[in-house]
Amino acid sequence: MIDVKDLVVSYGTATALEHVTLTVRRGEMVALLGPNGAGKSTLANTLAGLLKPSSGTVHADGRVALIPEGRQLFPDLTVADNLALGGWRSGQRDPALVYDLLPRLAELAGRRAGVLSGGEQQMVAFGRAMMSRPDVLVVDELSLGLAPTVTADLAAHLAALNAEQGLTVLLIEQNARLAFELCRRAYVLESGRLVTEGECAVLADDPRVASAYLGGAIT
Amino acid sequence: MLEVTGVSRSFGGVYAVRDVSLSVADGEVCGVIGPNGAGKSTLFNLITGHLAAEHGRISFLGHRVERLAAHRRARLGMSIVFQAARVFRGMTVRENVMVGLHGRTRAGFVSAALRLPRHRRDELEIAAEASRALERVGLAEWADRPADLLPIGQQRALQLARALCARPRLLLLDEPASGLRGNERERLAELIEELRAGGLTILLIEHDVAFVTRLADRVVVLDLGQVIADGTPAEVRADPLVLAAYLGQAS
Amino acid sequence: MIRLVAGLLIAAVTLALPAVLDDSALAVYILLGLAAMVTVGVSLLMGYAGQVSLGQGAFYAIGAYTAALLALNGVPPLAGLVAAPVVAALSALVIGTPLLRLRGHHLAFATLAMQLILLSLAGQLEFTGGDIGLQAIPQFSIGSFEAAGAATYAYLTWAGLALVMLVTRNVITSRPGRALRALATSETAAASSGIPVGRYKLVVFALSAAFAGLAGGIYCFYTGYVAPGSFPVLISIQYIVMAVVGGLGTIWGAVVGASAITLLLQALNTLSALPGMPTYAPSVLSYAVYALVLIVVVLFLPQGLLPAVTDRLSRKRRSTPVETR
Amino acid sequence: MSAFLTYLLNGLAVGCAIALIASGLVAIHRVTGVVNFAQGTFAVVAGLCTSSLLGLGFPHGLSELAAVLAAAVAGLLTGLAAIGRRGTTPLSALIVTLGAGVLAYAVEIVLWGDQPRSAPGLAGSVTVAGARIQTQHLLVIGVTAATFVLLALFFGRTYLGKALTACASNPYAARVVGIDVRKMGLLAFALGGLLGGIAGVLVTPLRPISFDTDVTLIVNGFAAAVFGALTRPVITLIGALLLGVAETMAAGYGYGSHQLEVALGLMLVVMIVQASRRSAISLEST
Repeated sequence: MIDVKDLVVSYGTATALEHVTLTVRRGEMVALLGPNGAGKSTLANTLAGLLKPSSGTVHADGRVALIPEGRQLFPDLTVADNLALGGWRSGQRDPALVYDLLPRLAELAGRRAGVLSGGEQQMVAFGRAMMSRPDVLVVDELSLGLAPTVTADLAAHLAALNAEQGLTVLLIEQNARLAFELCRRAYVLESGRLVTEGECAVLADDPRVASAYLGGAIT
Repeated sequence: MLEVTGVSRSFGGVYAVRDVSLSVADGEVCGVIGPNGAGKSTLFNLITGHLAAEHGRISFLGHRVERLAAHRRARLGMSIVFQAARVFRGMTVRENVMVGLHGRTRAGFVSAALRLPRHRRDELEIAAEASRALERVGLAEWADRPADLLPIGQQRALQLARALCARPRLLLLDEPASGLRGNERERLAELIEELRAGGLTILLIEHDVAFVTRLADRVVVLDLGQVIADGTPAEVRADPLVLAAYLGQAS
Repeated sequence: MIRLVAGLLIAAVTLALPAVLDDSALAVYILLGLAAMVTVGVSLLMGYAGQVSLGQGAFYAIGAYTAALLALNGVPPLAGLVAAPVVAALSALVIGTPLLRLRGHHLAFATLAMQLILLSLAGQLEFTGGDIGLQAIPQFSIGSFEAAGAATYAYLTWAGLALVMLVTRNVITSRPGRALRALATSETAAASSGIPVGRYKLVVFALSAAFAGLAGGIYCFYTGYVAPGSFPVLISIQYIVMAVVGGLGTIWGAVVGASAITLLLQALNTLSALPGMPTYAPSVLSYAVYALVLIVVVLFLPQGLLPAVTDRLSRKRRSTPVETR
Repeated sequence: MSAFLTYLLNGLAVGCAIALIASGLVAIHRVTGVVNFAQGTFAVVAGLCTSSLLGLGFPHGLSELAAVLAAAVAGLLTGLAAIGRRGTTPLSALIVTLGAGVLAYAVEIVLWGDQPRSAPGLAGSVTVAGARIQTQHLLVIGVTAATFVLLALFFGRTYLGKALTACASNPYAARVVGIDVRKMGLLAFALGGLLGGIAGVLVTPLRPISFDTDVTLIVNGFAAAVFGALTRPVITLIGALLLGVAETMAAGYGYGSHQLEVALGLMLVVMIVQASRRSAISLEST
């Protein structure tokens, strides 16, 4: 599970997150929505231990893996090497571990990561995160810059992992529609603060969600 | 006033901006929107001269500018407010704004080193004008503080004051609302409305659709490096391509 | 008011010192002033305009050779002294045009390479006297007045330093100075304010070279002798150390840094001349001091000595806790 | 013709030594972003150590090995100073490595004095196609070739080598998967010391080495490394060999006094050409 209490993160004079409190229960898949610059990636990096909280606490059960925004692969290395390095923490170095899960990766194994398409790169990033045998997966912008069919394919894998293996997932998304499809519950972040939270079915009609995204411009 | 025709730019074989054309008429507020990664910042850099276009023409006030250096374009009357806080460190707020007057003054190294009368006169005028600009954006009381200690909202306002000091013909704003809180955003919107009322031409590049549709006369929508819509805010809002780009595919 | 008193006090001490110091102390005093002159330029270049030069010693050498060659060929010394900074600045314009396209460590190595090339040429060309250099340079004179004693050179040096500091102060607090400080933060944003970034970097490079050239000119008349060996690469590194120790981007910091290092080395020299010290003691101690001072200051006092001290003082005065980080 | 061949092979040997220095620079720069000014120092340390150890009667092989390890330790210490403290920018780190190099002067003078020292290498010479080549030159070429092959295997085939490449390729992503980028940086510094040490051990029998030989070494090494934009080992190797041959030819055909100018001039031209292809905005936004 993920338990974030009263989290504040700031860089110099700028505060990226202000008193954020959220929980993701074991085996749950929860969405975190918000427009650009809301502080979503800051939260992702803090959960992954790459940023230190200025105050408040972040707690996660077991190993946390992050699929960072923009994939962030090692472009000069092959797919197999990218995957192998994903196992740095777990000591698991054989990329075959995730080939069952994402068979497409086996076909790509020998290619350099930098030359892959966006969808393939996201698949590698997904596989790399799974190499560490995580208990908690934080996905930052799964759909960013990807064609809809590719996103749907990745989303299906994610949903399957959550349903079948009980992986705890925090899905950070700008694409509200995708998040509402995948998750039952969501939080909405705007300008570093949580503005609302609740069941996706309810949130979809919440004017605050539309406002966070489009300022009510598109109805 | 600004005419961009068929401009392209790629990075490592991938087009960030591809065959983009747009025009901004005198006195108009033109908004450019698009989701993350649509090529907005690249387009901005191409127009201002911080990146060279691979193809296409850019003309500004009747001059062909696509080969001019950034500072030459600035002197023709383009002023910029960057998204990233590019305030000058180690300088006070007032000094930062005084830099904005660089293109309109002449005193060089020699007259500065020798403190010629002309230099003194220039300095007094520059300082006075900078103070007026700070007044206008509500930063007068911060004038003598180090600029890099300002909160982000005020850094944005500072950049705006610096840009205005150059008496631009065209003001380019790169995501001016990003990172701002609700009330700061409101103040910025009011300021832009005031400038529009004063007849300034503005090109507003923004992620926040609401912010743009409120202020712009016309909106251009970019997605994956290309223009997918161009029209009034109402027209753009109703465009199914735009909805798909922002909210993902309809399920 | 306090600043005025302090200024007058400093001026009075500066003027009084040459009259009371003996010759060996005067030599230190003169070399200190010359080093400070070059260091002000380095501080201007690195601290205000954000450009690194590991070859400032080259311009010092150019100034020295210029003045020496002119004086040896019968040109009045005053004209030679004026020509020294001018030629140094012109060389900087020529060298800087291609070099200043470089940034960061590339610029650092390129300026170092420039100095190595110039030194190697000076050591091989005939008109520069090869490795032996130029000797028997006439004393400095203006009309019939000839500088006979070290005290005159001390006044000349410190007058030159005062000039350099005044010019620097005037430049940095004005339109071109603001432009320089702006481009040190962001060349992009500076260009967008209409600043011709390339030209300004070139001018500040030339200005700092002129300061070094002036110091070199005075140096050649004072010692009466120049050779490639007088301008090792270490001398350029020494100016960086002085500028960094004093605090980059402060005029007084450059002087404080130059004084601190010069006096420290002098003290060590005295120490290593004591009976029982090994013969290599002077060089070992000076290398160790340069190195340790440089490392410690860069890592622990990145702002430099003077700003660190004044910060602490003003903080105490305001007694407001300032958050670090 | 045989003179030409002699110069060519001698030049290749000189180029190999430069390549070893340069590859150390590249290894460190790729992983840490720092240009290590003390790279020449590592070679000097190793060279001086060898001469002492051999002088004390230790056998060949053992002496050289110990000297190379000493250089690796020097690399690690330099790395600790340069990147050990959080928040040191690459340019500050460059100045720290400069300081480390000067500090080494003091240590070296205390231990070895300020006179150049040499060490016996492989004696004798062989004749290839009419050209007389010193055996030591052949040794230099052979060891360098072997070193580059081992380096390629290390970076391309081992898990640790890939982790180092990962840090160079995308440091943020390296942190995401849990690699300690700082530790990897220190490892790169140690590796740089090792490579510099090998160069020093090989060169000392050819040219006597003294505490301040490091300036020539680092300048040549940097010149070669800029050919490969400080990141690409193979182009660096080619650049180093070209440089070595060009310098040796210049010396052989009577322009010996202009060796340094040749190297430095080439370096400046390459850097300036490379710089003209970069724009300010791309440097500032990263």
